[in-house]
Amino acid sequence: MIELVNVTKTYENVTAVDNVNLTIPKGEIFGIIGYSGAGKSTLLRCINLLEKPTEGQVLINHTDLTALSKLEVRKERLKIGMIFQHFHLISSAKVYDNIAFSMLAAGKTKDEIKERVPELLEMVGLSDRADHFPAQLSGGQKQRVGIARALANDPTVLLCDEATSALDPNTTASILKLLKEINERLGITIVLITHEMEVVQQICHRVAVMEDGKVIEVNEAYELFADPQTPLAKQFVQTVHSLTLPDRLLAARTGSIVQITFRGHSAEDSIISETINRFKVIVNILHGQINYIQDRPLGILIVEIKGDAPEIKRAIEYIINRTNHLEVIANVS
Amino acid sequence: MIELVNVTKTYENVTAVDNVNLTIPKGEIFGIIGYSGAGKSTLLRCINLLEKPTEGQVLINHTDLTALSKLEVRKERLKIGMIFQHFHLISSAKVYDNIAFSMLAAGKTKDEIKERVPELLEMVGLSDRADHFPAQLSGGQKQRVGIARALANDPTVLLCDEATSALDPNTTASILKLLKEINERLGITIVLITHEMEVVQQICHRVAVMEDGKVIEVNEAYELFADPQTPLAKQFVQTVHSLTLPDRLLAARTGSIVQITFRGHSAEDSIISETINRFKVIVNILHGQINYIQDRPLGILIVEIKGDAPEIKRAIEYIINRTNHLEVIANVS
Amino acid sequence: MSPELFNEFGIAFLETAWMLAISVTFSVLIGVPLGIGLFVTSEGMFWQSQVLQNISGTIINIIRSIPFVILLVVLLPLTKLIVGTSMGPTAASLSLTVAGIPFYARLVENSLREIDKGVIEAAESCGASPWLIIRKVLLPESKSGLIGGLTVTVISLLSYSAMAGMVGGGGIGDLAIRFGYYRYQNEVMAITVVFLIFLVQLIQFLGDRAANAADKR
Amino acid sequence: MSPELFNEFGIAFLETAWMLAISVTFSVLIGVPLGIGLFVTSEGMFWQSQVLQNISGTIINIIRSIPFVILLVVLLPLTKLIVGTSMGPTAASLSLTVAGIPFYARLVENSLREIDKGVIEAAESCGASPWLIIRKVLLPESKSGLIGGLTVTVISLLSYSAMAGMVGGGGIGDLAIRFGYYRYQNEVMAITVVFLIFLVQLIQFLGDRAANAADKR
Amino acid sequence: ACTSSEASGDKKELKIGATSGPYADQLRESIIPLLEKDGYTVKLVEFNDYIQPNRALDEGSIDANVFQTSVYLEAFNKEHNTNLAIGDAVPTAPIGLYSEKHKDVSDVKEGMKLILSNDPVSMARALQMLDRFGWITLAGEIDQSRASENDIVENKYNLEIIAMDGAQLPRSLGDTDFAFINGNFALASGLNLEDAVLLEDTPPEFMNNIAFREDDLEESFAEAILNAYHSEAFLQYTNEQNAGFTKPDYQK
Ligand SMILES: Nc1ncnc2c1ncn2[C@@H]1O[C@H](COP(=O)(O)OP(=O)(O)OP(=O)(O)O)[C@@H](O)[C@H]1O
Ligand SMILES: Nc1ncnc2c1ncn2[C@@H]1O[C@H](COP(=O)(O)OP(=O)(O)OP(=O)(O)O)[C@@H](O)[C@H]1O
Ligand code: MET
Ligand SMILES: [Mg+2]
Ligand SMILES: [Mg+2]
Repeated sequence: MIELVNVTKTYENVTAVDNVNLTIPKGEIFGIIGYSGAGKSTLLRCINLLEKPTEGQVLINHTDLTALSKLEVRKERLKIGMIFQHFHLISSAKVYDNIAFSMLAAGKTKDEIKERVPELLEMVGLSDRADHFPAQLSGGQKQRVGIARALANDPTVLLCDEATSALDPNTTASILKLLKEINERLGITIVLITHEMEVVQQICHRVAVMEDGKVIEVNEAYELFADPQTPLAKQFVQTVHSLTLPDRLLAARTGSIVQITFRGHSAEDSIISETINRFKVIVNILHGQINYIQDRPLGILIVEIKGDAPEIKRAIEYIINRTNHLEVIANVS
Repeated sequence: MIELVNVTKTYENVTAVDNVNLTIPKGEIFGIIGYSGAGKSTLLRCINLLEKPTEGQVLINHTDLTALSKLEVRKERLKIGMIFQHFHLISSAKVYDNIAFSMLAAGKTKDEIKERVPELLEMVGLSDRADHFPAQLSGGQKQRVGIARALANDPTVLLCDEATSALDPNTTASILKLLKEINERLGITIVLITHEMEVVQQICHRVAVMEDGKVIEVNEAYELFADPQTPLAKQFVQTVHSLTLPDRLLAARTGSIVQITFRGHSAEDSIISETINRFKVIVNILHGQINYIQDRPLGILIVEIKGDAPEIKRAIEYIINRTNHLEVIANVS
Repeated sequence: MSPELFNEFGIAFLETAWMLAISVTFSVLIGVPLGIGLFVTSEGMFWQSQVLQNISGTIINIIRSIPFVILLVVLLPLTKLIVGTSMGPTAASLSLTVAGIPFYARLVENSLREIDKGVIEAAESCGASPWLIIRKVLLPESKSGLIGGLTVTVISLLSYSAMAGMVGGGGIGDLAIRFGYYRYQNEVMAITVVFLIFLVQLIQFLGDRAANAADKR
Repeated sequence: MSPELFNEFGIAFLETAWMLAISVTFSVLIGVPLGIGLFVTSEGMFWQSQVLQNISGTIINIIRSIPFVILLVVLLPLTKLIVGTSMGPTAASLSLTVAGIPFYARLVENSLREIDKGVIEAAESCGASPWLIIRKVLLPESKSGLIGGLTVTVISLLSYSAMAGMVGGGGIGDLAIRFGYYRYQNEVMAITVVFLIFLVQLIQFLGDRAANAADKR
Repeated sequence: ACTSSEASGDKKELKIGATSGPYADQLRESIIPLLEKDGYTVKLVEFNDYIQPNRALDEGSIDANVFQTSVYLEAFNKEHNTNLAIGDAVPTAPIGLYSEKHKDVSDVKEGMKLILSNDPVSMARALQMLDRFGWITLAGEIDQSRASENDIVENKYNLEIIAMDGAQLPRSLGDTDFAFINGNFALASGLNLEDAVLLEDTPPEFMNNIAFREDDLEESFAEAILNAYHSEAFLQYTNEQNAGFTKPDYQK
C-alpha cells in the first residue's frame, strides 16, 4: 500500500507537487493524468524518493520512506520497480546484464541471478535476446527489458512514467497486456502516468487527475469516463468520447436525436430492443461507443428515434427511466 | 502533388526505405504508420531531401527534387514545411524570431516579416508569447511555434513526424484541429507519421502502412479501419477496435452472440430496429464502436440475439443481407 | 613589495595583457570560422567533406603536437614577416596566436557538436542557406559553449605566455621565471603565482557568468 | 642520421616513453577517481556536496593556472621528497603527473556528465549502491569518453614533457629543443618534429579506434 | 650538503651534467672517451637550465658538472647552503658584443636597441662590459648571481635593453642594434667569434669550470676527470673544435 501524506515538492520558485494526499491500496493499477508540467513525473518520483519531497510523508506498507536513512531508502527501493518512457537501459551492458544489474543491486548471488534472469527473459518474451546490446533492440523490446529489470527483485510496487508513449499501437498493447498480467498474477501495485486515455481505459482501476501540482480529482477509472467531476477530466475524457456527428447526417435526419449513456447494468440490458418492442418507434443507432472499463460496460449511443411525436416522447421517458442518462440533441419532429 | 518513384534509401548495411512508390494528391492528409524502425521517418525525410534517396525520384508538383542543385533544393524546401516530434526550436531565439527565421530563409524583408509573424502567432493562438523563449513554453505551445514556423512561407506541403506523440490528449486534439483547419482552409497537402491510430482516424484521408522499408499497404483511412488488407494493418486497427467481451458477460448470455460490421449506408440505416420489428427476437447491444472516418460511419457492434432458434437464424440472415458483414461469435441456443 | 618591483610588475602585467589581447583576438577571429568549418564539413553536415576534414584535422594535430618552444622557433621567419621583428611581446603574440587558433577551433567544433542536430535539421528543412544557419542557429545556440571554450583558451594562452620571455616578450610568467627562479627572489615567485591564480580564477568566474547568461535552455 | 644521433634518438624515445608511462599511469589512477568524485558530488548526484565541489574545483583551477614551467620549479621540493632526486625523467614525471591529474580528472568529469542522467536514475531506482553504480554504470557507460579523454591527456603530457629538459629529464621534445633551439641544428629539429607529429597522430589514431570499439550505442 | 652515495675511491660509473652546447660537446667528444679508456662508464646528462645541474650535483644525482663560473658557484653555495667546489677551469667561449649594423662600440647612438641574455650571470657579464664602455653606470659592485636591468642607475644613451633567452639572441640579431651573445650560442648559430664587435677578454672569474661536491675533490674519479681536461688529447680537441675560446691556464 502506498500512502502519500501532504506531499509537496518545491524547486526554487516552482511548486511542482502541491500538498498531495493519496492512498493506493495493494494490487491496484493507479493512473495519473494531467497536462504537461502538471507535476505527474515529480509526484511519481517522490514515491521512490528519486525526488525527496520538500514536505510530507511517503509511506509504503506503513513504512515512512522520508524518515529513512539513505541506505534504508535503497533497501526499500528494491521493492519498488520503475519503468521509464525512454527505457534508460545501460547501453554498454547486454540485455542479460541489464537485468542482472538490478539483482546485483539487491545483493543477490551469481547463482540466484543465473536462475532468475532467464525466467524474467522468458516472462517478457526475450529469451533469445539475452546477448544483445540495447542498441540492437526495437523500442518495444527495450521496454520489455526495462520491465524485466523492474521486476527482477519481486517488487511490490511498480512505477511507470509514460512507459508506452513512444511505442506503436501494437507494442503498446502487448506491454499493457504484460502489465495487466503481472498485476493480476503477482498482485503488484502499479502506478502509471500516461497521456493516452486508452491506456487508462484498458488497465487502470483508479485515476488521479493533476493540475498545477495538485491532485484535483481521484476517481474510479469507470467513473472518470462515465461521470468526470472536474472540467479538466471532462476534457480528457471527451477526447475519447468525441461523439460528434457529421453535419451532413444531422441535416438528413427526420426523427429526434438523443444521446443515451448506459452505465453498469443498464448497459447489459436490452433497453433499445425493449423500447422498440414497447413503442411504435424506429430506433436508428447513429453513433456510439461501448467501452469495458474494468470489465464494466460504459456505453454512449446517439440514436435517432422516429415515429409519432407522443410515441417518441413516451419512448424517451421509458429510456430515461431505465438509464437515467438521456440527452436530447436535436428534436426534428 | 507529391510523387515518390522507386525511392530507396540505403545506409551502409540497412535498407531503410525499399523501393517505395507513392502519389499523394494536392490537399490530401496522408498518414504513414508502421512499427518502429520500419522506415517511416526516413521516407518522410526523403520528401524534402533531408535524406537524399540512394535511388529513385521525389517529385513535388512535377519537379524532380533529386535532379536539382543544392540551391534549388533549398528553394523547393520553402514550399515544404516540416514539423518535428521534439519541436526543434532554436532555444536561443524568442518565439517571434523562431518564426521569423523561416521567413529570413525565404529572403523575406523585415517589413514582410513584421506583418506576417503576428498573423501566424494569432493563427496558432500564441500572440501573447512572442517574446518568450522556447524553454518558457509548454509542449503544446512549442509545437504550435513549430507549426507557425512551418507555415510561415505558405508552403504547399506540410510534413509531420510524430508531431503529437509527446503531447497530452487535449493538446493533441487542439493540434489536430489546427492541422485539419489548415488543410481545409489553405488546401495544404499534409503527410504525417503517427503511432496513434486515433490520429489516423481523426484526420487522415489515406494511409500507408510500412514494414521493413516497404509500403505494404496504401488504403483510404476508412477502408483501412473497415477492411485492412495486410495482417500488420489488421493488428494496428484492432488496437482501436478491440471489442473483447469480458468472460463473465459471455458466460451469462443465453442467445446467439454475433459481431456485425456496418459500413457506409448500412451504418446509417436502422437495421437493428428493423430486425427487431420484423422478427420475434430481442437484440441486446453488448459492445460496439462507431467511428466516423472522413465523415463516413464505420460501426462494429457485438449483439446478443435472443429468441427461438429459427427466428434467430432468419434475423441473422436478414442482417447479413443488409450489411454483408456478420460473424457469429457464440451460439448458445 | 618594493617600488621598483611594483613597477616591474605593472609592466609585466601590461605585457601579458597585450600578448593575451592580440593572441585571444586572433584566436577568436580565425578559430571560430575554422571551428565552424570543421563542424559543417563533418559527416552529415551541409558541407560534408572528408578531404577537408582530414586536411584540417591533420594540420591542427600537427600544430598541437609541436612543443611551444619549437613552434616559437619555427615561426620566427613568419613572425619577422608579419610583425616586422622577431622579438618582444608582439612577436611572442604571433606564436601564441598560432598555438591558440587550433586549440580554440577544436573547442568551437566541440561546442557546435553539442547543438541538437534536430535544430539544425529543422533550419535546413526551412530552406535556410548555410550562412543563415551559421549566423542564426549555430552561433547563437552554441554561444554559451563558445564562451566557455574561450575561457579555457585564455587560461591556456596565459599559461603559454610564460614562455614568451624566451623571445623577450616579458609578461608575468616570465617575471616569475626570471626573478623568482633564476634570481631566487621567492617573494616575487610567490606574488606572481598568487597573482596568476587570482587572474585565472577571475577569468574563470567571468567566463562562467557570461556562459550562464548566454544559456537560454 | 648519424649513428650517435640515432642512438641519442633511441634514448630520448625511451625517456619520453618512461615519463609518459609514469605520468599517464598516475594521472589515470588518481584522475579517474578524482573525476568520479567531482561528478558524484555535483548537483543532483548521489553524493552531492557543494563544499567538496568548491574545494576540488579550486585546487584543480589553481594547478591548471600555474604555467607548467613554474609548476616544475615549485614542485621540486616535493619531487625530491617522493622520488629522491629532483632531476631526470622520473623527477620530471612527478610534475607531469601533477599537471596530468587535474587535466584528466576534468575530462573524466566531462565524460561522466555526458551519460544520460536517466540511466543513472534508473540504476538508483533499482536500489543500487553508489559503488555498484560507479562500477556498473558510470565507468562502462563513459568508457568511450574516458578513452578519448585519455588520448587528449597523453598528447598534452607529451607536449609538456618537452619542457622536462629543464630538470634533465630528456626525451624527444627536449631533443628537439636542445638540437633545434640551442644548437641550431635544424635538420635534427625537423626529424624530431616529424617524429613527434607521427607519434601524436599514432596516439590519436589508436585512441580513436579504442574509443569507437568501446562505444556500444 | 648531501652525502655522496659511494664514498669509496674506486667509483667507476659516473654521471656528468652540462648545459647543451660546447661544454657538453667537449665532454661527449673528448673527455668521456678519454675517461672510458681509463675504465670509467660515463653518462652525460644535459640540462637546459642553470639551477638544476647544481641541485643535481648537490643531491648526488650527478658527480660533476660543467657549465658555470666561479662567481655563480659561490653565490649558489651561499644561497642554497651547499658545498660545491671548483675542480678547474675549462676552455670557455667568451661572451661578445655582436651587431649586423654597426662595426664599433663607438657607433652607439641615443635610443638604440640592445639585447642580452636573461640568465643572471650572462647578464652580469654583459652589464659590466656596458659599464666599461661607458654606456651605462651600474650601482657599484653587482651581485653576479642576481644582476638585472634593475642594477642600472644611469642609461646614458637611453638604450632600449631587452632581456631574452640566451639561445634566442642570435635569432634576433637582425632586429637590434647590438646583442650580447654567449660564445656557445654564437658558435652554434654559425656566427664567428672573430665577427664580434667586441669579445669579452674573459677574466678568470668568468671562466667556466668543472665543479664537484667538495668532499669528492680528492676522489680518484675527480682526478681522472681533471686529468682528461689537462691531457694533450683535449688540448688538440680544443684547438680543432673550440677556436677562439679563452683557454684555461693549463692549456696556455
Ligand atoms: N529540477 C527542477 N527544477 C525546477 N523545476 C522543475 C524541476 N523539475 C521539474 N520542474 C517543474 O515542475 C513542474 C512539474 O514537472 P513534471 O516533470 O513533474 O511535470 P509532468 O506532469 O511530468 O509533465 P510532462 O507530462 O511534460 O512530463 C514543471 O513546471 C517543471 O518545469
Ligand atoms: N543514419 C543511419 N544510419 C544507419 N541506419 C539508419 C540511419 N537512420 C536510420 N537507420 C535505420 O533505418 C531504419 C529505418 O529508420 P527510421 O528512423 O526511418 O524508422 P521509423 O519508422 O521512423 O521508426 P520510429 O517509429 O522508431 O521513428 C532503421 O532500421 C534504422 O535503424
Ligand atoms: N655557460 C655560460 C656561459 O658560458 C655561463 C653559465 S654560468 C651559470 O656563458
Ligand atoms: Mg513527466
Ligand atoms: Mg521515426
